[in-house]
Order: sequence, then structure tokens, then C-alpha cells
Amino acid sequence: MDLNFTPQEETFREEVQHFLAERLPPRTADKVRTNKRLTRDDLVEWHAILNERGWLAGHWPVEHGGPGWSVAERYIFDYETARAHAPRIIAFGVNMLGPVLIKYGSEAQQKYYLPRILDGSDWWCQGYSEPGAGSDLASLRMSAVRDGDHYVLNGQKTWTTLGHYANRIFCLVRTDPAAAKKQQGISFILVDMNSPGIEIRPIITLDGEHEVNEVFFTDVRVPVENRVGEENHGWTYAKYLLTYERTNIAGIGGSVAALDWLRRIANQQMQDGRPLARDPYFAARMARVEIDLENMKTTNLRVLAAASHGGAPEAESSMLKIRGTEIRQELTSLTRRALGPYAQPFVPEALDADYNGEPIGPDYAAPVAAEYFNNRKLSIFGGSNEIQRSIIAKTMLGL
Amino acid sequence: MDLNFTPQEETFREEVQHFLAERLPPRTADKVRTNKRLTRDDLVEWHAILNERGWLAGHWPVEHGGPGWSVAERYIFDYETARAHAPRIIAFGVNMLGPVLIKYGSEAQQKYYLPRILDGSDWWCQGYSEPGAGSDLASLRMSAVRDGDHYVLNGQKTWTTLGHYANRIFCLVRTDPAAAKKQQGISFILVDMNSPGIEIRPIITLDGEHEVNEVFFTDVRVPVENRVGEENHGWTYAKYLLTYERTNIAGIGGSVAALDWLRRIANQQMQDGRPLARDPYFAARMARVEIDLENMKTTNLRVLAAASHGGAPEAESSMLKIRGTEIRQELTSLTRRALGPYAQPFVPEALDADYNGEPIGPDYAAPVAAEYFNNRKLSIFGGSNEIQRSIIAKTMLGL
Amino acid sequence: MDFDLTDDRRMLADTLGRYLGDRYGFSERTRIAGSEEGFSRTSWQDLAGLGVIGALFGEAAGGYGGAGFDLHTVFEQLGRSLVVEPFLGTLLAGKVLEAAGGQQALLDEVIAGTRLVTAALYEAEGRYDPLHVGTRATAREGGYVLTGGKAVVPQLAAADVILLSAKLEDGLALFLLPRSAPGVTIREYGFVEGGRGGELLLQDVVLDADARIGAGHSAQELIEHAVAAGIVALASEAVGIMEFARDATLDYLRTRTQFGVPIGKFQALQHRMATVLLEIEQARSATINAAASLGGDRLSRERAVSAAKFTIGRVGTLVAEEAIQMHGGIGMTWELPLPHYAKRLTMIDHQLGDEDYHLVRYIRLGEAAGAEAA
Amino acid sequence: MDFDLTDDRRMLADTLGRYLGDRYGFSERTRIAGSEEGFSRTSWQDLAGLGVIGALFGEAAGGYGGAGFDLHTVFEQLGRSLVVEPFLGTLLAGKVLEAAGGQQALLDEVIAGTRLVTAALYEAEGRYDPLHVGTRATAREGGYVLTGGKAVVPQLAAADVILLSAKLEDGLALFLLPRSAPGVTIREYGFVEGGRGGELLLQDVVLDADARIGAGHSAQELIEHAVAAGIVALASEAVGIMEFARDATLDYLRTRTQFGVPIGKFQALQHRMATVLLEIEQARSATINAAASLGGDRLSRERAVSAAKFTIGRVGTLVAEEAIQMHGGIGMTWELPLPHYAKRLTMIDHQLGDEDYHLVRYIRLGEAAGAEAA
Repeated sequence: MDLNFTPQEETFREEVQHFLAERLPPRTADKVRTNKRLTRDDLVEWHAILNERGWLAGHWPVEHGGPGWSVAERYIFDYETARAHAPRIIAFGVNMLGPVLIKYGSEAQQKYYLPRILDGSDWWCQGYSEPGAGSDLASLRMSAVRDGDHYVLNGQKTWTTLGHYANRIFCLVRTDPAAAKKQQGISFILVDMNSPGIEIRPIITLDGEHEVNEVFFTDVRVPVENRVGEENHGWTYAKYLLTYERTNIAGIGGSVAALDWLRRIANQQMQDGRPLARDPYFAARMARVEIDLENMKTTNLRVLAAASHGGAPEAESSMLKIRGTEIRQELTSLTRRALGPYAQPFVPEALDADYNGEPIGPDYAAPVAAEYFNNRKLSIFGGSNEIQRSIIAKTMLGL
Repeated sequence: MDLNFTPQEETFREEVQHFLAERLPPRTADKVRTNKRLTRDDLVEWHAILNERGWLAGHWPVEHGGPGWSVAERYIFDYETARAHAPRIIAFGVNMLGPVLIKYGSEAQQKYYLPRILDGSDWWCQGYSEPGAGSDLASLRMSAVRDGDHYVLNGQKTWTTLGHYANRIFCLVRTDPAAAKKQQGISFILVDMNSPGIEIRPIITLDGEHEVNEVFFTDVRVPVENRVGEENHGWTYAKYLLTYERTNIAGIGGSVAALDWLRRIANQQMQDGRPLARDPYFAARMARVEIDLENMKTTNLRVLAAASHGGAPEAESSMLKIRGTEIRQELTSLTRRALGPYAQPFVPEALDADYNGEPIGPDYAAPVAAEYFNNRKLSIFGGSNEIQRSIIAKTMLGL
Repeated sequence: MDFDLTDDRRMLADTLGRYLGDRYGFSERTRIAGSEEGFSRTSWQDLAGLGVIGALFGEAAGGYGGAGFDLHTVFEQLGRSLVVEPFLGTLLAGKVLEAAGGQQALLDEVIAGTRLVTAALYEAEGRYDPLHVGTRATAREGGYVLTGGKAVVPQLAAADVILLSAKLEDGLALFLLPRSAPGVTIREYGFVEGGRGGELLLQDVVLDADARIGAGHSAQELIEHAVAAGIVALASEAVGIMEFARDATLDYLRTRTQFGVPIGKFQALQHRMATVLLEIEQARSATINAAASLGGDRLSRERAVSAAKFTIGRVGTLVAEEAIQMHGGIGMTWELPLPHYAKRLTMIDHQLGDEDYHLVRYIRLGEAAGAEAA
Repeated sequence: MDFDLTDDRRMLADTLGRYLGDRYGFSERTRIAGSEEGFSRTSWQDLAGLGVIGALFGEAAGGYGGAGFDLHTVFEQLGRSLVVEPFLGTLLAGKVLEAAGGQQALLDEVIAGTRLVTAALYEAEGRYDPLHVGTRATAREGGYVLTGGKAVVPQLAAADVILLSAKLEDGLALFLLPRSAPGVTIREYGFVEGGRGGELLLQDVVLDADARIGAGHSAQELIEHAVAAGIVALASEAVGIMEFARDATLDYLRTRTQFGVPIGKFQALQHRMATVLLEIEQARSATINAAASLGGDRLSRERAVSAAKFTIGRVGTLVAEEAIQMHGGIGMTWELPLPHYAKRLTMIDHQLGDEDYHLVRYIRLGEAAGAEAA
């Protein structure tokens, strides 16, 4: 039993830190730190910098362009980049589609698509959820009817995160509506967003931002070779995708950075003639979440260690998802509380990094309330925390 | 909208207070206040005192010996008696069987049993739960087979509170095992505990006390005239009994007394050189439950007011049960916490009022931890809080 | 003991509810909340005409009500329709004017809806404490000079007259400030939940002697009294919002199907919803206690008011978060009314003192009560 | 990064687990816990023979381990079998002896199981603070005179030697007190969860000069260090108990049927159980953090230790209450093992500082760390 990283791992950590100091654009890091809006260009730039270093696809096999990291190295990389306020790597190509293609894609698909993910030629988005199929994903209804060498797609996808930045979408579609079980008869298909018949419409979220979209498909023709794997076996690939990438599901590094940010704010806000951070009640709220996060770091490492020994931690990664998002939500909630009356004023333009108006109240105030509301999504999207609790219970109870 | 009681009600309150000052045996009140053991004699004595004043059966109609109180007067009586540390009236005869006999009993049953409840000739206990039928009460299996003018009873009841003090038990029994629904085919029957074939065995609870029992029935013969109402309609009477007496389900008066007790202890316990009651964290715990209780007083009165106008507050009385027991459990939990290291020593003899050994630690310490463990029952017995939540949800959702 | 509204209040509730239902529907509300002024002068005139502003004040001050349950009746309806009209500033300033006396002409215009007032009682350094005042007033011949600033003042830019607190040499004092007075700077902005507010800056603002009001009273008491009324109002608004959120969520649980059944069939959601329902009843009770306390002695009143604001803060967060969570993705969208209710409910915790502030205040008042009793 | 036990520790866990499974089953445990001494001298001898006491101490002190993960390994097993043997007093006193030095003969006997020690570090007035010491020691020719009292000392009556703290004129000091010394009064009693403890009263107790130990060290540091080890032990015991409670509850949820299905099919219970499972993992992580910290610098160690005790207190209450609640009526009965585990789990929060005490301590240590860093 040893909680320390190995000397090699510590050397790697320094290497990552050094790289971040050198290459992470300070303007981007500052936006992340202060919760300002990131542009598509910010994300593309960071993507390219990582790719140049060969560190973009940490969990891809070396032969497909991965760096050959251990689980611990991936953890260190995720942790350090988040702490340094790097943007998250946009997951759809690198973390979601990539592994599916590597495991189930044809050689042609691998050769064509994987390099385009790495070099940024393709920005992928995810076509899973539908208006009637949220938690009950397998009840999806978008149809793909075979017509010669093509599928003809009709239906609607929703909650398509950053779909308005994407040129491609991977979709779950129903190829056999008569299948006995709803999990059968689903296929996994790659679609060019520029195909005729695709219409994308923004969904504005409660904080007034445009992050997610609806995507409508009307007689969209997709070549059959864009199907991944076998027809009607898409559910297998979809599940693989959902459970594959769990190194960073708890978002530890991001929460550590958010806690630092909160602490800074709580040290500046005054209450009762002393910094809010010294107020016993607020200090207790912060200490509770700090301790929970310290515990979570070790829980996360324990799960990773088990996984590297070949464990298959489905219930455990659901735990990481639940508590990881709860901690992050609690941190944004405390940051909102810390602001006091200044949570209420809202100047949307102040979320742009090049806004140069005088701030209302303290300069860190502008994005806080909106960020709190936006982060309510963490327990809803990516498999709601209710779904995760059911997975844990069913795994442990075996009922 | 007026939160005050009427002048008449306030006069009644004074009358109750005066009565309690005069007639509540101080030794008994002291036992209740300090959570010492009550004997059967203590309970019988208080029962007789109330009966003498005509205040024993607050919700019975005047013609059967009730005092003719309004809902507000019943609330005031329950509140003042609890605050004065009177023992709870043993519910089984007065609050449970009495109302059933008044509504569904034959004239002969009413004439014979009701006066015996009031004058203390009968101590009733409840034969509802069985080992396999807890929350799922309607799945009970104890059989009653007709044999001429008698039923022959076979089976087992459990969690029979104070059954070892009782001379009679009212039971739910299955008279038609072939009924289409499990709620059908149940009858409600009155049994003399001295009948041959009845065996009663103590269940020792986790605090080491004997309060509940198992009751075994082997070929127990009960005259048919001891059945209440119609054969196979017992479920209706049982449900009536469970929902009838709700004035005091939140146990407000008892919680107010428990809060006073907690506050006294927290003012005496020292932490960090000041009374625990001044410790910001403990003060916050106490204030939270105090505010919850203040709110609950008004919630309780609102439900009672609606009921007195003919409302049928099933979901509301489930709310009172849940939050009332949660508040009481939190209070005993805080009292346990307040004791610090002295929660651990346990001298069972010190729970007897006539124990005259020197106390271990502060003189109020002895019963505290055991009382905390014992009070875990509050959210389990009398319809678990899970069952109550389902009732609320189903009532409000109508699903 | 009577939990029914009087006939007058029931009529007020009905009238107000009907007006808001007809003229202040959700899309209209959205338009108004995002408009340049952040409220509607037409609606305000209508509401004044219906007697809604008057209901906040006693008959002696030219109103038709003014008791805790009058505020409760009005603000619960405002909450249900998520109204962004300038009621809070009007109430806070008006309650001071009513208690201080000597400003009947202004109050008449306020009640008639022809002049707008607001109250600037909080400062950036003071957080939630209205008695922490750094703004200074210096007496000089024939009047006062004020310098300082006030934070997050509701509907500041639209107010004709601003009631504010400042420190005189001999203690706290209250002043009426015309918005257009020289030396006054206003930085206005929208609120995250809709509606508008602003920062007030005073640089050597010269006021006449009669700008000072309530000189015969304790300014602390006037402020405390007005804030107590404000808390009853916010708590009642919160209860109205919670009831909307409850109904919307119950409805969604009944109608949204997943896995072939309405999601309200899922027991985990049922039990959490049962807790939400229970807590809303507790929040309503806390609000009733506070409303009833407004006429009572100071210590009972202030404890009831802090208990209510604490409860509303705690339960409000629960209700807002659970309602969004149970709605799932759709609960995150701008287009649905529910999340806007959730946002306002959350922001109520940021006005007039939050959950933690009032818990501490409740404890301190309790210690004071204990000391008094001893 | 390695979360596996070393082979030695795995062997220790296996040996101990096997012994307890064979010879310390629940009915045996019940007999022992309620016996006159509240533990079993036979078992104690057996456990010493298996090297379990030695595992608590380093090789320099004649033991076979002594690191945080050794304590973790031993006490987790003790928790699983709800062992009432005098390990806590032995650990606390032994850790002081180990660090103070100069008491090897006594330590050898302790490790061999032939002499029993306990630690009397807390006083009634000090609640959970071991540095609040009212007991006074006065130096006099050739020795000391001690007067005062110690509260809730584990296995006090059975201990041959009692380690205790007292205030000398120039600060805190530690002494070894033979139980049978004149002037010593012991009031012993059972614990609510089984096992025994006692109150220690000292009236002009005369001790030789060599009764004082660790004079070359800071008594505060010795105490803090021993209590840190004690907290790792209690947290590990708690984790063992939680795992028992988890397994028992999962088993009950799988097998108890109501409404025609196992109650584990009810989603409300499933989701609560998922939270319980998650929290147990967090409690285990907190314990691992604390165990790893024992070798580190003071501030990190004490923060990790307080974080662990806070977590164990919070999660322990949750696990105890939920396990009983999910068992329903049967969970309230003496006859079932589960509630006894729940009682011990609850009482662990009352030893060496509870949840609130350690949360405050964690905050203060954090402020100290911040001040140090600044």
C-alpha cells in the first residue's frame, strides 16, 4: 500500500507541468480559470498544441497515435492540465468515437477517421439522445432504412453538445424496428453534417448560453460504409463508448481548481468584519467539500489501480460520476453563496474575455451565478445520476 | 388567518396546565423527563387519573365517555401533557381499538369493551404485524378457521408492543385464504390473552430493553361474537384504525420537551472553554432542528384546521408522521452527541428511578445513548417512513 | 386559530391572480423581464389601479392593508406568475415612509403608482447586514452632504426617489434622494433571473434638510422593521414559486414516460418528491409564522423572520435543484418556464440575507432572548 | 501508487481473520462483551501469540510493523468481527511508550500479552481535547504526587499499568501508574456497545521519579502522535464494521420479500443503498489517507487524521442508521448481529473526538497551514 506515485510518474508530472507552463496559452487558461466563454478557436488551438506534442489521445494505442501512457500517467495528465486551467479536450472525437473505431471500426474507417480526429480536420458531435429517449436511451426512434448502398435517415437528435461547431456526427439509429428487444435493431453510423437534409437548431440553456442543439434529419442519405461494425449491433458499441473512458470521469483536477478559486473568493469576501473563509459556517461548508474531494482523489486512484489490474469497475465508475459531479456542483454552489448580493447582477457581455467594461462588484463575480445554473447539467447529462445509482444498486445487489 | 388560539381555547389550556400541576405524579413526570423506565403501575396510575377527570379518551364521542373536545382542544391537551412530561396514553385501547368499536362494533361489544378500556379493566395490545408481513401488512397469514360458534386461530404475531402487560389483543386474521386480493379475506377479531394456546415471548431490542413481543397462536378458540364487523372485511377496519388518530402523530409536545432537555444539557456540557450550546456548530445543529420544529407546529395546526373542516388529509398526516419522527430522532441524536465521551458508559440499572448509585459522568447521561438507539424505531414502526413517502407520492401524483 | 384568508384578502388574491393570468402570462413576463426597464409601466399602473400597491400599507398611510398576511397574499401571487415589477423596492422604501411618517404626499403617489421609490440599504462591504453603513452624511447649513455607495439596489434606475441610509455624526439616519440629484451616479444592470438593479454612487450629493426622514425614530428600528416586511414578502414570493415548481414537476412526473411508464412511477423519484412536498409545507409554515410575527414584539418577530428566511433559503435550493433534476434535460432549457422560476427562487436567497446569515442571526437572537429571560 | 497490501500484511489479515472467524464468532463475542471483564484473557493471549499486538509496533520497539497500514490491517479485521479486546488502550499507551523510549521491558510484556496497559488521556472537563489536562502532578523529593481524574478510560479495571497525562508546573507530562497504587480509585462500567471502561480518580497518589516517561520529548507531541495512531485504528475498525453492515444489508435486501418481491427491487432503497456504498468507499479512502499520513509531517498528518475521523463520524452515522432502517423491525432486535455493529459504529464517533470536533480541528489546522505557507 503506497499512495505515492513512482519516481518515473513524478518525472512525468514535471514534464507535463513544464509543457503546460510553456505551451498552454495564458489567455485561454485565464478564461477557463475565470469561467469566461471559450471560442471554437481557443479549443482548436489547444487541440493542435496537444496533438503536436503527441499528447492529445492519452488512452489510444501507440499504433494509432497514442502516447502509450499507463493509467497513472493518464490520471496525472488529466489532473495537471485541469489544475493549470487548460480547457477540457473536446471528448467526442478523441475520447468517444476514437476508442469505438479502434475496437470496432473497419481498417478503412480507422485509416481515414483517426488521423482526422488527431489533426483537427473533423470535429465530431454525438447523436445519441432523442426527445423521447433520454435516460431510456435504447428507446430511440431515428430510423435508417437501407436503400441500395445508402441508409436513409429520418428523425431527430437532441442535447447535441457543440454540434454547431461540428462537421460530423456519430449516430445511433434504428435499422430494425421489428427487433424483439429495443436494444436490438440499433446501428452505429457516421454522418457528414453537411449532408442534405440535416438541420441544426440551437437550444438555449437556462443561463442564456448556446451550447447544445437539436439536429433534424430528413431523408439524409449516408453511404453504407459509414456504418461502424455490424448492422443492428450498435448498442454494443454505444455501451462500450459510454463505459470506456473513465479515467477522468470524477473530474478531480477541475474540482481542485474550482476549490482554489472558491477559496480565493472566500478570502476576499467579507462577512461580520472578517473574510468569509473565516466564518465558521462557511468554513465548515468549504471544509466538508474539501475533505470529500481529498477522499475522492484516493477513491479515484483506487478505482484506476483496480482497472489497471484488469478489473471491470462499472459500479465504481458510476460512483466516480455521481460524487465527482456532486462535488463540482457543491463547489459552484458555494462560489455562488460566497458572492452574496453580487450573485444577482448579470452582464452577459462580461463573460467575453475581451469585454472591458468595469465589473459589477468584485471582478470575479460576473460568471458565477450562470455557472452554477449551467452546472446543474452535470447530474443530468452523460447518464443521469439516477441512472448511475441504479447501475450501482443493480451491480451490487445482483437483482 | 390567525395563529392564535381563541380565548376559550387559552382558558382550556390553563385548565389543562392546572390539572397537570395538581394531578400528574411528579415522580412519573421526572421519569419521563429523564428517560427513566416507566413501570406498568406508573402507566395504569396516570390512565386512572385521566379517566377520573374524564380526559382519557379525547376524541371519543361524548355518549361513549369522551370530553367533546374540538380538534384544537385535543391538540392543546396533547401538547401540554407532553410538555409537562406526562407519559403518553397507551394507545392500543383508547386511540386504536376504541374508535374501531365506536364505528364498527356491535352494540354489545361497545357496551362491554368501551367502559373496560376507560376504567383500565382491559389492557389491549395490537396483533397486526407478522414476521412475513411488515410494511406489506396485507400479506398476513395468521389463520382463523370457523368451527361452529368459534374461530380457531393459528399463526404468529410480532412487534407486539407492551403485549406482556396486556390481557387482550385485537388481531387481523385471514378468514378466507382463497380471496382474490390479499386485502380481502381478512377479519378483525378480539382475543383474550388468557385463552389456551397463546404463548407470548419477549423480543429484546438493541438497547437491551423488553418492550415488544412475539405472540404465538396454536389452536386458539375465539367465540364468533368477538369478531368486529363483517367477516372478511377486516382490512377496512384496520385501515380506519391506522388513519383515525392523527392529532398527535407529529408528537410536537414531546419534541418541544426533548428540545428543552437537549438545550439544558448543551448549556452544561463544556467544549473549547464555553458551553456546547455556544459552540457555533452545535448551536447551528440545534437551531436547525428548533426551526424545523417551529415550522412543524404550524404545519400540524394547519393540517388539523383542514381536518376540522372535513378535509381528509392522508398525505398530510404522512408528512406529519415523517417529519415528526425525523425531528424527534434528530433531537435524541443531538442529545447523544452533546454527551461527548459520556455517551459510551452504560449502567442499565441507572435507568430505574429508584437506582441510587452515583451517576457516571453527568447525572443526565445514563439513558441517552440507549434512548437514541431505541428511537430508531420511530421511523420503522407505525407504518415505516418509506411507506409514508409512498403514500404521499401516490396521493399527490395520482399514479 | 384560523388558517383561512379573510374575505378581503381572498378577493385581493383572486383579483391579482386573474389579472396576472390574463395579462402577465409567461411569454409576456419574459418580454418584460428582458425589456430595457426590466418591468412594465403599464402593468404597474394596472396593479396600482387594482389596489395591489395599496394592500402593502396600512389605512393610516392611505393603504388598504399592510399587515403580514396582506404582504403574504400579494407576494405569493407575484411568485406564482414570476412577476418582475418593482414591488420589493416599493415595499422596503414604503414601509420606512409609513413608519417614519411625514411623507404622506409621496406615499399617496407611490400607492397610486405615479411615482416609483426604491430602497438602497445595503453596501458592498456590508454584505447582508443593513446596519453596516459606510456612506457618510455631513450636516451643513440647511441640509446634508452625502458621499458613499450602495450595492445591488432593486430597480434603481427607474426609481424617482431613492430611500437610503447614511451615517451622521451621531448615528444612522435615513434620507430621500431624488435620482436626478447632482453627484448621483447609477450603474444599472440586469439580474440573472430577469428584472434590473443597479449600483448607486454618491459624490458630495447635497440634500435639503427635509430630505432626512424619520429623525424622531431610531433609524435601526425603521430599517429592521422594513427588512422584516421585505423578508415576509420574499418568503411569500418563494412559496408561490415553489408551488409553481411543485405543480410543474408533479405534472412532468405524471406525463413524461421513460422505460414504458410515467417517470413518476419510479419509487426513487416518488420518495424524493415526497420530501420536496413536505419541505414546501414547512416553508409555507415558516412564512406564515413570519407573517404573523410582524405585529408582535421585536425579538419574536426577528426570530420568526430569520427562521423563515433560513427555511426559505434551505428549502428553496432543494426545490430549485430537485425540480430541474427531475425534469432532466428539458429542465435546463431557456424555453421552459420552470428553470426561470428555479433561478428566481435561488436568487431570493441572495436578497435580504441568505440561509447562513439568518441561521446565525436566529442563534444570536435566541441568545439575546435567553439573556433577557435570565 | 499501489493499493495492494504487502504480502506480510495480507498474511497478517488472513491469519487474524481466520482466527476470529473460528474462535470469535458472534455468539462468542456476545458472551465476551457481556462478561465480567468485558474481554477474554484467553483470546488476548491467542492474539498476542499470533503477533497481532506486535503488529502495532515497530521493530525497534520489539514489534513487527507499527506503520499506519499495519494498524489499518489489524483494526479492519477487528471491526469485521466486532472484537472487544483491549486493543485501543494498548495501542494508545504503547505508541507513547514506543516513541518515548526507555520502557522496552514493559513493551515486551505488552506485546507478549502478559501485561495490560491502557491510556487515560481525557478528562470530563476537556471533552474531546486530550491537551486539556486538569490533573496535577507535583514534584517532590524522589518522585511526584498526582491528584485529579480521567474520564471514560477503555479497559481501565483490567489494565496493570495506566499511562496518563498530568500538569507539572512547567507543562504537560506523562506518567505510568500501577493500577494498584494507593490513592487510585477506579469506577468501572460497561459500554453501551459491549466492552468495559472506567473513571479514574487520583487522590495524592505518590509515584517514583521513574514513573515519569518521555521527559526528553514534548508530551503534547507524544499524545498527538498516539491519538493520530488511535484515530487510524478507530477509522479502520469503522471501515471493517461498515463492510459488515454493507454485506448484511445487501443480503437482507436480496432475500427479504415484501409485496411479492425482494425489497432490494424497490428503487428508493436501491438509490439510498447506492449512496451508502459510495460513502463507504469515501470512508475507506479517508482512512487510507490517514494511515498513509502517519509517517509524514505533522500538519499533513493531523489534517488527514482529522479528515478521516470527521468522515468516519459522518459516514458511520449514515451507515448505522440506514442499515437499521433498511432491516426494519428485525434491525431493532438484540438477537441480530447487525444492530450491535451499528452501536459500535455509532460509539466510535464518541471516542478520540467526534465529527464536529474534527471538522473544526481540520479547519484550524488548515488556517495554520495557510499561515505557514504565507
